[in-house]
Amino acid sequence: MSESVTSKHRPSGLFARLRRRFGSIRLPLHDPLAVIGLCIYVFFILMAVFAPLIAPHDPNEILFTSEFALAADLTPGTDGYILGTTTLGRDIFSQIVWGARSALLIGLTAAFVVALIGSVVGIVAGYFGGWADTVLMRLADVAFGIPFLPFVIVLAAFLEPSIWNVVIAMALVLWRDTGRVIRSQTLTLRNRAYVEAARVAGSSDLKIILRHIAPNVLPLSFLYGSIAIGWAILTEASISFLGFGDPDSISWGYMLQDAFASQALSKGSYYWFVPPGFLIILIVSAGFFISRGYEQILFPKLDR
Amino acid sequence: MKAITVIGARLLQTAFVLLAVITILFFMFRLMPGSPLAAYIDPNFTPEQQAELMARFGLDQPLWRQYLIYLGNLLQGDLGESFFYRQPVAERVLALLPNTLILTFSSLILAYVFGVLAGAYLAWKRGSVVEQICVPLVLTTRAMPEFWLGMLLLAVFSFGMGWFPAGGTRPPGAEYDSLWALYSSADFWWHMTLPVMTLAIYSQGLPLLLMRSNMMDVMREDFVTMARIKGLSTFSVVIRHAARNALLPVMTSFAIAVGYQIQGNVVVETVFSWPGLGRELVRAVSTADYPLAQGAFLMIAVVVILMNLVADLLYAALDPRVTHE
Amino acid sequence: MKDGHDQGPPLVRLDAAELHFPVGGVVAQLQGRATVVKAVDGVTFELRRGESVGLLGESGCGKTSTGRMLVRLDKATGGRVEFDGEDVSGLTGDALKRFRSRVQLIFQNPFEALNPRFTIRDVLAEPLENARIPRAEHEERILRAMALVKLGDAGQFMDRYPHQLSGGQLQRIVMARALILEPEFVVADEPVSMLDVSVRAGVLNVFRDVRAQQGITAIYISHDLALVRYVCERTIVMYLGRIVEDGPTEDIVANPLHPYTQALVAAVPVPHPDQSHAPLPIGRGAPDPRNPPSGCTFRDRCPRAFDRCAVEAPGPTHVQNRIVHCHLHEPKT
Amino acid sequence: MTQPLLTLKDLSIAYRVGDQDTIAVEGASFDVQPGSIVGLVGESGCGKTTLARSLTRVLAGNARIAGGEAIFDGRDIMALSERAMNGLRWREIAFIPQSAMNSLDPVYTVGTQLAEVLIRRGGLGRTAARTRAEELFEWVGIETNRLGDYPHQFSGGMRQRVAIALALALDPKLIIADEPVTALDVIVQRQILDQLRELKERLGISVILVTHDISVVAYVCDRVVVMYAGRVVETGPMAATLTAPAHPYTMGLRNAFPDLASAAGELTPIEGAPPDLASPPPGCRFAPRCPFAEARCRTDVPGLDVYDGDHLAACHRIPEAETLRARAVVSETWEAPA
Repeated sequence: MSESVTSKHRPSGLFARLRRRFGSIRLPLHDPLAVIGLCIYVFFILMAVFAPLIAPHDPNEILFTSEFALAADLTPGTDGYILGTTTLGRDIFSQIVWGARSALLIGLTAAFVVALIGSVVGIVAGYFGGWADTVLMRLADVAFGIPFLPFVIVLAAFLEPSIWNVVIAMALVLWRDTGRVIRSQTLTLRNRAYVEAARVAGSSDLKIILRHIAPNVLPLSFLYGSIAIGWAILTEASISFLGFGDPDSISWGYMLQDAFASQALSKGSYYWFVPPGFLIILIVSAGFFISRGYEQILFPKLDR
Repeated sequence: MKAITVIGARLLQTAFVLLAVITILFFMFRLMPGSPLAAYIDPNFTPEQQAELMARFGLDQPLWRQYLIYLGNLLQGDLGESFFYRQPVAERVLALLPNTLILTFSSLILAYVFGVLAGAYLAWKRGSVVEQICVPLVLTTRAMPEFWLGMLLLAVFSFGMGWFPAGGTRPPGAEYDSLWALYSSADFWWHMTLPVMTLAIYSQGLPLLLMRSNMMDVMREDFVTMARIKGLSTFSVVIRHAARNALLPVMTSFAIAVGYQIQGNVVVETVFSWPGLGRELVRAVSTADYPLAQGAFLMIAVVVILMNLVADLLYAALDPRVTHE
Repeated sequence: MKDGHDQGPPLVRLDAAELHFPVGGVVAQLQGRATVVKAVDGVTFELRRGESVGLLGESGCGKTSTGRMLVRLDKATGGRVEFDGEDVSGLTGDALKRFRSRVQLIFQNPFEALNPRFTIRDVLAEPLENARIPRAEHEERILRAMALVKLGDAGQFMDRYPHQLSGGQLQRIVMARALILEPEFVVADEPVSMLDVSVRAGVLNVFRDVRAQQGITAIYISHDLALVRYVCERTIVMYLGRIVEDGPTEDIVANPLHPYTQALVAAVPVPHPDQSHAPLPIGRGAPDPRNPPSGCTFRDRCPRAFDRCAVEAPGPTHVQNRIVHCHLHEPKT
Repeated sequence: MTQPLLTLKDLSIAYRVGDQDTIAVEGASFDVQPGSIVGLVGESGCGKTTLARSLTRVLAGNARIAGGEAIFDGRDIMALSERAMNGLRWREIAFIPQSAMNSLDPVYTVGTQLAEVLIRRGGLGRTAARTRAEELFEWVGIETNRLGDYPHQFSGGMRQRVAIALALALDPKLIIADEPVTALDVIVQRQILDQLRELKERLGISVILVTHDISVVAYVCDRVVVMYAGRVVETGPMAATLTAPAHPYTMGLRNAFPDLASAAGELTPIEGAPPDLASPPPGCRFAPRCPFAEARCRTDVPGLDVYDGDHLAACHRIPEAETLRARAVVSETWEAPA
């Protein structure tokens, strides 16, 4: 009998074991919507990485026409400017391309930070309970009492203008949603029979958290992470639009503020303010689509 | 009784959160780099004049004492004086609050009426083509920057078609005797249409998706199956049992949404030059009018915190499982 | 005492053990208005080495909570829980680790007691890792444990996931996990209640046989007297957190002394066409663990309750070979 | 014999999973006499609950009646229009669910839920409904002041009584009870079973009692229908079927049950597990676990044949039933299936 066992091939080695344990951390490829979201991300990542190659101009460069006049408010196609130019003579298409960089940078770091803080807080509060739980959850209550956008505005006004202000503000406040949800998930997991079985089998708290709790909580972190990407990008856009953004970096929010302040609306320069908004929608909804994919991993609905 | 204990506990928690937020707010404004009076002080002021000013605003006191004074003043309804308007902050903020609230509530009521109906409909149509198109579409509206949507509406309906005014609450030069006269004027509603539409389009996604997923969950519950086995009409099954249960969390989400909306108003009010708390906050921060900024922030925070409280109490009031424990 | 039982000191001893849960939030506790659910309220008994004892009662009687205290999933909030002379609640560090390898629990629901992400091999290796058994020995010990619970052709199961196994097979895996470190004391919490009737007997037989063969001391928690009778020679009957009767199973089945036990024995359905349909000697109504009656907690359903039952909780009385907690059986003074 | 209240003829129910049909119930046939309790026994997944639910024609979204008929009071309820069926529901055929907790709407009081049925389905006025609701509560032994309570305020046993009161509301002819006592403690279980017997004896209502517990059958039922893997394998009068089963599965079930009334004997499991209904074995579905299976059992499907009067079984070896019974009592017989 033992021969048949040893000869039987089983996935061995560290990699296979990790994959078995953490199989939950997979991309939601079963859901068409989530796949679309992932494709959109690939598109933006390529755009951000190859921005210098794709963009025909420096986004901050003030351009002139062949007659040496300021290339201001040119409509798309004029003089080869794909999306036209701004009132100050900058190439809109190049700004769009470079905008992908700050969007992704802010979105991904903020999502990572929020998911990380939220997961740690949620797991600690949920698993250990007691005072740790009380303190952390009261903190979450307070964070829920802070109006987020006003908080970012004040923070951005006081700190040096930087794209990281949004990330800092999110790290300070927005962990609350993730933290609460992961806490309640951890609470139910902690009382699952198989987690109690691990305790009876003599596993330490750390081992239980790493082997039994974390793999079941991580899809939730990813779910909230992919929503946080959107929040971060939207917040950055709002802040830039209100004039508290980083003047040195080109972001889609900054473009919108520029357009708004330059009377683009009354001039009917749709080519200027429509594309940045459209791209924001695209990248943020891509995050939502992916989060729905994780939702289905976590809470599979039978009749769908 | 039990219900009173629950409410009492919740009130205590709210008071704690409020105090914590006030404290954070105070220290945030005091500990930030730069003199809080930078905007107020004329470079030509003598050091004596500056010191006098510092004393007038209590800034020469140690920090803890300033904090206590601040708390004491708050209790008396004194939020300080605006540097810019030279007028009590409380007065200014309270004058703007109704504008913000009216915008928030009318857009949310619109959003919830539409969202609940559409959500229930999509749940009913689950698996259909309509649903498969609508759900991603709704997600997309949640992904829109609100101010951008406002810009788009402005460009099309105001600058393009000329149907609606570009901003404010009244035509230039128009004066009204009272707030009530203003709010009941057709002009006011005409001015409000675009900002309300902007907020409503953005907000409808939440109740819609919530209602839809709740409905789908409830329709799977045993008691809905039982209602069918009892031979009740489809109307009874769907409305009396499924929708009634699915609506519970949606109703409580309304209060939460008010809190969210009021923070989001900041940008939309700016786009439409709507004289509300949000726009005032932005202006105050840009002009370094700290007392006013602090006051506006506090007012928004109070609404957020109160709405979180209302959400909890509403939940307890609507769900017999909580009420009759 | 039957032969085969150690006559030395008891392996397990509960002395007025309590498990009280506060109900209500932090604020309610501050206000001093929080109530307490007395899941276990002063339970005293001893187990000798090699004994198998049934813990019988309805849902909410505290039998599962007692089991959880015995394996230290919950710490007693009052009284003492002793294992091999040591206070279980006070164990920490290495002492706790040793305790974990000597005392095991078999869970009620095999569909939930195994991590769905773990293969059977992972499941069975976990206790071995924790007990620092060298990796080289794992394979052999896992196979041995699986053979013990009569899972033929163990190799076929080793690398499967729980959802690929049937309920009966899963419960055998759960038992194998509990037995793999060769524990001295095992608590089985309704191990067959989630299983289909046709496979229950198989799991029960394995439990009974392995226990007897290895001389394991065991507690079998159940609401079903017929099952308890099948695996245990002694039965402890609980009602609302307290013991009502404790004695040899066959005697309890044949001649229950406590009015509650009498109702319980009469209520057990039997698979025969000819049986009594007489009304049960018990009142309607359900016990409310949050708000138990004063005195004897059974008195509001007891057909023979009298004045004293409302005033005073009955203490243990030795009647024949049994301990009964009932005023009816107290010696007349 | 009187006209049966319900006659099932070759009823089949299929589930659609993916693009494949799984037959959950295949060719089920049995009768329910007026004023009798019929026990529908089997293990989880044998199709007993699906079969019972199909009599209300409220099935899961992916299930459908695949064939056969169910003549209730002269009408085939499988062929009725949805409108006509709805007329029958609750007025003639009522239902007691396994978990009354989940089956009562949490946001209405139980009184409101009783009134809903009495008014909307029974056509009663408000006052009449109130009186009737009180009457029903008295009948099932709950104080009438509890009509204003919400479902979560009741204990498990009390909720089950509420469910019985609901089922009785419109004086149905047939009540389908789906594992009504499974989640309850023995004492409460016994009290609920007594109530079911009272329904039959005092009100003349017929009950189809779905259960996995043959002790429950022995306590209340007049007839038994034993199901295995989607098929009826044995049906007959309760006493005859339990004392002298004709199908090896029933014999095996009896051995697997602990019995408090007789001396402690050895329990014997039936080795193996029920087949996957998506790909059932050919022939008799019990054959892979049956110690008495022969070659023909693995190829030919046995039909329900008469064993003794109205005691039928679906086994090729019915004529040898008595010998098989004698062998089935011995544990060793079951150790290695033939």
